[in-house]
Amino acid sequence: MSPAKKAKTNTEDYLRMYRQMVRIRSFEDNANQLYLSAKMPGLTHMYSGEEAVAVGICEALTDSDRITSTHRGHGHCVAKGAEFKEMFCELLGKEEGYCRGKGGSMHIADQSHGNLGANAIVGGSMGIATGSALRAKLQGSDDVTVCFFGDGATAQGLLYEVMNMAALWNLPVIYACENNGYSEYTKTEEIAAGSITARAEAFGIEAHQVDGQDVLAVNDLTQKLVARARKGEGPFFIELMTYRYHGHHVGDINREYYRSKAEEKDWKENRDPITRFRHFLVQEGIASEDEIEAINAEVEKDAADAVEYALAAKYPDVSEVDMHVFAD
Amino acid sequence: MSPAKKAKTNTEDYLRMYRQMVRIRSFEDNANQLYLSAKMPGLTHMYSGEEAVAVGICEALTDSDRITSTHRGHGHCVAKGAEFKEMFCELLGKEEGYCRGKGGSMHIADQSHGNLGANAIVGGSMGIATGSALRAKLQGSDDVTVCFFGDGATAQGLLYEVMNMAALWNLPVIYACENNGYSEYTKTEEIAAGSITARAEAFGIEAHQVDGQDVLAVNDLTQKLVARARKGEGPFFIELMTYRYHGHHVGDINREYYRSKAEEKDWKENRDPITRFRHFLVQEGIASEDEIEAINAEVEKDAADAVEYALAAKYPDVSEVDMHVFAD
Amino acid sequence: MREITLSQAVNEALAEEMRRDPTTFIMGEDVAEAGTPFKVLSGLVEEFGTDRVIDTPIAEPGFMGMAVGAAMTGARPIVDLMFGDFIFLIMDQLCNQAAKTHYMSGGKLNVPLVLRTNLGATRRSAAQHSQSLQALVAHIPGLKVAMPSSAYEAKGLMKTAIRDNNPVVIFEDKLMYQDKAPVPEEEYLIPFGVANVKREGSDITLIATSSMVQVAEKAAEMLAAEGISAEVIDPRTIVPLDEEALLKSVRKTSRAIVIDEGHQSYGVTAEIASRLNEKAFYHLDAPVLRMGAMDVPVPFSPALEDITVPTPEGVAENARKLCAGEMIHAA
Amino acid sequence: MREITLSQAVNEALAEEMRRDPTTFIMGEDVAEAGTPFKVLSGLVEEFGTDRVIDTPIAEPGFMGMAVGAAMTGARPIVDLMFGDFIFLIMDQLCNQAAKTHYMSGGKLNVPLVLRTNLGATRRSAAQHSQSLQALVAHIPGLKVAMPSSAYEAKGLMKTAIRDNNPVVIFEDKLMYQDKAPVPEEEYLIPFGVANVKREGSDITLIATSSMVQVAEKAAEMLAAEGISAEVIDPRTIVPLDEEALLKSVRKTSRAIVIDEGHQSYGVTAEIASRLNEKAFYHLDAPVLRMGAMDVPVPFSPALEDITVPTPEGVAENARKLCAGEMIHAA
Ligand SMILES: Cc1ncc(C[n+]2csc(CCOP(=O)(O)OP(=O)(O)O)c2C)c(N)n1
Ligand SMILES: Cc1ncc(C[n+]2csc(CCOP(=O)(O)OP(=O)(O)O)c2C)c(N)n1
Ligand SMILES: [Mg+2]
Ligand SMILES: [Mg+2]
Repeated sequence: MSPAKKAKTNTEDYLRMYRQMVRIRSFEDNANQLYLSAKMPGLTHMYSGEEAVAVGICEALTDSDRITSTHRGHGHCVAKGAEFKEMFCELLGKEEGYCRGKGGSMHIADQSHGNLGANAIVGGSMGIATGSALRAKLQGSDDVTVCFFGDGATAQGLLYEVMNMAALWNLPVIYACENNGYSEYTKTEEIAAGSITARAEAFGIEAHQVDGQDVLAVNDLTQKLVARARKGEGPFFIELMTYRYHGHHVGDINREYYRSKAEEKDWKENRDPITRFRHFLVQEGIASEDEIEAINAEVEKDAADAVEYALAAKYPDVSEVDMHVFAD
Repeated sequence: MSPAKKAKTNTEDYLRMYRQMVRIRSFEDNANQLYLSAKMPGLTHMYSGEEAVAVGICEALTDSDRITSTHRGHGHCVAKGAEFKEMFCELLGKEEGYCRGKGGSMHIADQSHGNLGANAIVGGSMGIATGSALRAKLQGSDDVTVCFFGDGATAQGLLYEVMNMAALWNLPVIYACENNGYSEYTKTEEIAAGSITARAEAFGIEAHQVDGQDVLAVNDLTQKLVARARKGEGPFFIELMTYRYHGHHVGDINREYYRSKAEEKDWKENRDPITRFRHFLVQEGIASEDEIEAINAEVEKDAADAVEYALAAKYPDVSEVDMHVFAD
Repeated sequence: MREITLSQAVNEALAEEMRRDPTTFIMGEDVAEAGTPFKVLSGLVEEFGTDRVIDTPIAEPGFMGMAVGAAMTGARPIVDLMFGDFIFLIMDQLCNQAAKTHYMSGGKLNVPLVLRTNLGATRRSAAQHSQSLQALVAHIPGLKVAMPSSAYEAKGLMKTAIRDNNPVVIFEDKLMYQDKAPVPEEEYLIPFGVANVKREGSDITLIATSSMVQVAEKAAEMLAAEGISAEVIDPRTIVPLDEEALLKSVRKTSRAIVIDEGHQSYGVTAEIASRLNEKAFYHLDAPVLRMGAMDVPVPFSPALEDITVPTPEGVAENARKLCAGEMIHAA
Repeated sequence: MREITLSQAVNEALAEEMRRDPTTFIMGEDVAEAGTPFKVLSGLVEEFGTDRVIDTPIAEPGFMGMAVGAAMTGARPIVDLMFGDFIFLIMDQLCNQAAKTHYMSGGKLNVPLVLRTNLGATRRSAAQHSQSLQALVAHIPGLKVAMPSSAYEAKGLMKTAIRDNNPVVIFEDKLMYQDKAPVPEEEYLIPFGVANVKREGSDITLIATSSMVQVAEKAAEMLAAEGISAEVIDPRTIVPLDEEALLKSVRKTSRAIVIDEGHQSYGVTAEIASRLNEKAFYHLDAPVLRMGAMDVPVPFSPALEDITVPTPEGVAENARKLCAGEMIHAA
């Protein structure tokens, strides 16, 4: 159960990964609080518990590499380099949000760091990610695109259409299936027949399954696959075994009818990606408990400041309502 | 290269299979002639060369078993029990056609024998077939549905969506992929990555590949799978290796840019399903050359009579144009 | 009369028809134990079991296609599409297959199925969970389209839809699930193609669908206070459309506004307005006005979203101008 | 001026723009060696290679989605959709993704792509290969919609579409691929949103799209012989729509018929007629008439198919009645 030993050894990288995971957790805790205190419009889907997936993968990417994200997209957004302020502004529908408040949680995008956006259509970004990879290949660019999606999204036929083309044309795309055991209120085994990795393999795509709670294992694997994809050896498929701590969305509070509290407790207490990585960092002498606490405190403060800023920020002017329907 | 020995031994069954294959060939020759002589409206897709697939499969079915068909659907229609007269009338847009002339070649259906219809959307009937199987299961009916589609149609995501559900719910459906090596003007290997049978297997579906030019091999396999599907052991997947003799449609005459005459000649001369079966029947003493010739002549006359009838038949009255938009 | 919510009304309609006809069943995402995210189906799986209330994988084209096949062979599927916006995913199965099968088969095959879905913005759900896409399906021959405007209509139209031998699409307003209305205990059905005069009036006709009926009624109240008498009509189904009832009202009032929550351009209001203009032209004292949602993707920000849809104030304002003889758009 | 076919015109437009901009590429089924079943793209793969003229598997949603992703990241894909009827398969990628991305990203992401497809019945291709589905995409904010009516428009609109920074859908009339028209050798572009007066007239305005422009022109000839002077206008793009040009003509003639090959109900003609009614109401001497395809799936039988679409005779007949003051539909 300890993180893979043979991954990166660079202290700075490790601490950044740790910090990024904490940033995601902290972002989500604040977002949840905003919802519970009725300060956030609409609903949102928490990424808490899955931090090692987004961070392990995105830390293997550069800003010119692209990702496509999902309805559960805050984690991907943070991991790909986004700022709290613009993110909270977006969640609150404010003008300074990444999308000027027009997208909200389910459509948050961060063009500057290569995040092509969350998507409220389950599976909706599979074509987009694969098309980004096609563009890279056609233009002789060596960037790689990672397509995030959930276990539930594997039921969408679009995945098989684009995997077929990605395989035929050796596109630099990595399909990252975040298998958190559930799609909404249904267990994965009730909606997915056979084997998820075998489905990719049937198209001739190399597929891996990895512990999604182990940030170094995820990062190690992704680094290797990204390097190979850059050389034209793609596409690849990764199934990341993970868990979401909250309900399907912030409003999904009473959920014992589809999963037990004991199960949730087990994942939180025994497999938490942040706790595990923290233990590893301390054990290996990479950081002291004090240094870790300092990071945590700093992130917490950043988040609180950003929330405060966003709450006070202004809404877009009503004249913006029919701007951006068409680009010039 | 000789037909599987351990299939049915019933003389009547064998002769009916032979006759059905000849009927398809004869139907197509006449349809092609109607097109070439500008007597048929629109285009049509010839099944010639693939007769053993439709006949081998449909002879393993009863009238309460359903099939869904494709744009290349005349073979399935004949094999499932349709009459020449109503078929030619439909191809010519006449009132006595199976669909009162409203469907034409690409939508010919024959409700009375369980043919749910040809479909002009490639892959368009995969959901329909699977839904028919779901209905059978829900209503405790023991009929089986066969879904015919081409190699090209395996690129449509819909297939994977419905295979997933069929596998999860053990539906009595058999996916019959007619791999004739081409989708329109493109070779299968250029549009299909990996392995077609492995794709079904990845969903936990038992998959078989069979020589689609060997009617007894096809029939033997299908009988077994149909019996198992009736008992709730479905779904199944069959990839039938076959070849179309004509162009993609009747108007696709100059096709050397995508496939050689030598290749066509090889299939026609060395792997023709009718010739092969005829040899087998004579060799095994099941029918004499004379009996075979008599069948051929009879079928030819039937077809010629039906064409003549259909040419003389009347068009639907213009008042029918807005009938059947809605059922009562 | 007892009052129940729109959600309960739909639930009752489904339960009654499922008891009545064993060939009916429901399929969709999280319809069983979860009873859908809107909880509209709560309790049905307990009564009818998982064989008749079927949780599907997230594969809208797939299960829509399966519903077509089940319908063609003797069942009456009720498809639950979680958000109306997902209709884009199932258009081929709905419009190329379900809608055309009866016609293409020369009347030999039937596709009796119901597609239950929803419409409506101002829920802060952003551009892919807020659309009102009824115009798209109304354009396709072979589909019937129902748009209940209250719990009463939701129940009566649903029951009719389930018994209809054609594919029927029902759009429920997702913001109205908790709204209560009087609904009889006794069984009733609401026939398709029969409009409902919600309020009588003599100065202007407000024709409104689904979520917009409330908007029109509120506008009518406001107008009444000013001495303008507005008639409010709910077509209830837009295919078939009760043209006669609409024409009758407009011939009486000589003025009309058509209100629908779909985008205005190339939307539902255009068809209704065109028919009024064509067939009541010589009775009109002013152009028929249309009020749809703005032609913009639905924005997330509350500051923007609320101004994209017609409001009672906006309707009243336009009505006032029409009645005052101001030629709003005219040159 | 030299005359070339509509097919050649499209081919030239694509070749010129592909030479000009290396980020453009074409993808679709059998577009390369086969040059599509209609042979419109013949020769392009020879010039641009299989990297820029890409044969795809039969996976319309997949390659449409890929085009969106390529467009969002710096390419200009031109998607070839073999039949307009297949648009049902790609609605999600086109309408939920391509159309909304610019708006949802607050203007930060662009989706410059062209979807080339076709429309038109009377080819004996039956219900799933004969539809004219322009109304559906015109209803979705964020999509531009072009409908060329001759080789000249086909070339000029295609070039504009490729340079546009938004998703553009172009519907070519598949029956017109072999029709010739004068097309300049020199480069030209046709701006979007600018209608074209094909024929001037003073008694009635015939507004027609794509395939229906020829029908309107023929009707105008017939009417001229009887002393009725019809103006024929082709909007060329229905989004954006050159409302001003249409209004100007109708204010002059006081009468109009709108003709489009899509189904009439909830179709393109409704939007155009509604705008004329709203904004030129006080200039109209008669109701604006609409002529679309019948509200039936397109039947295969030639005996039925031909009567489902507007004809020159039908248009002339209606124009005659309007001009004679007969209140065609009025009560
Ligand atoms: C096309 C579509 N269908 C259904 C939904 C509703 N929905 C939102 S999230 C979700 C479950 C997704 O499950 P999964 O892919 O496993 O992602 P997770 O939520 O577990 O991260 C569903 C059904 C949707 N948004 N889009
Ligand atoms: C959705 C859709 N896309 C494209 C087409 C055009 N088309 C008709 S047949 C065909 C090739 C089908 O190939 P395959 O499935 O192998 O069947 P075959 O023709 O070889 O029997 C294509 C691309 C179509 N009819 N429907
Ligand atoms: Mg999941
Ligand atoms: Mg094939």
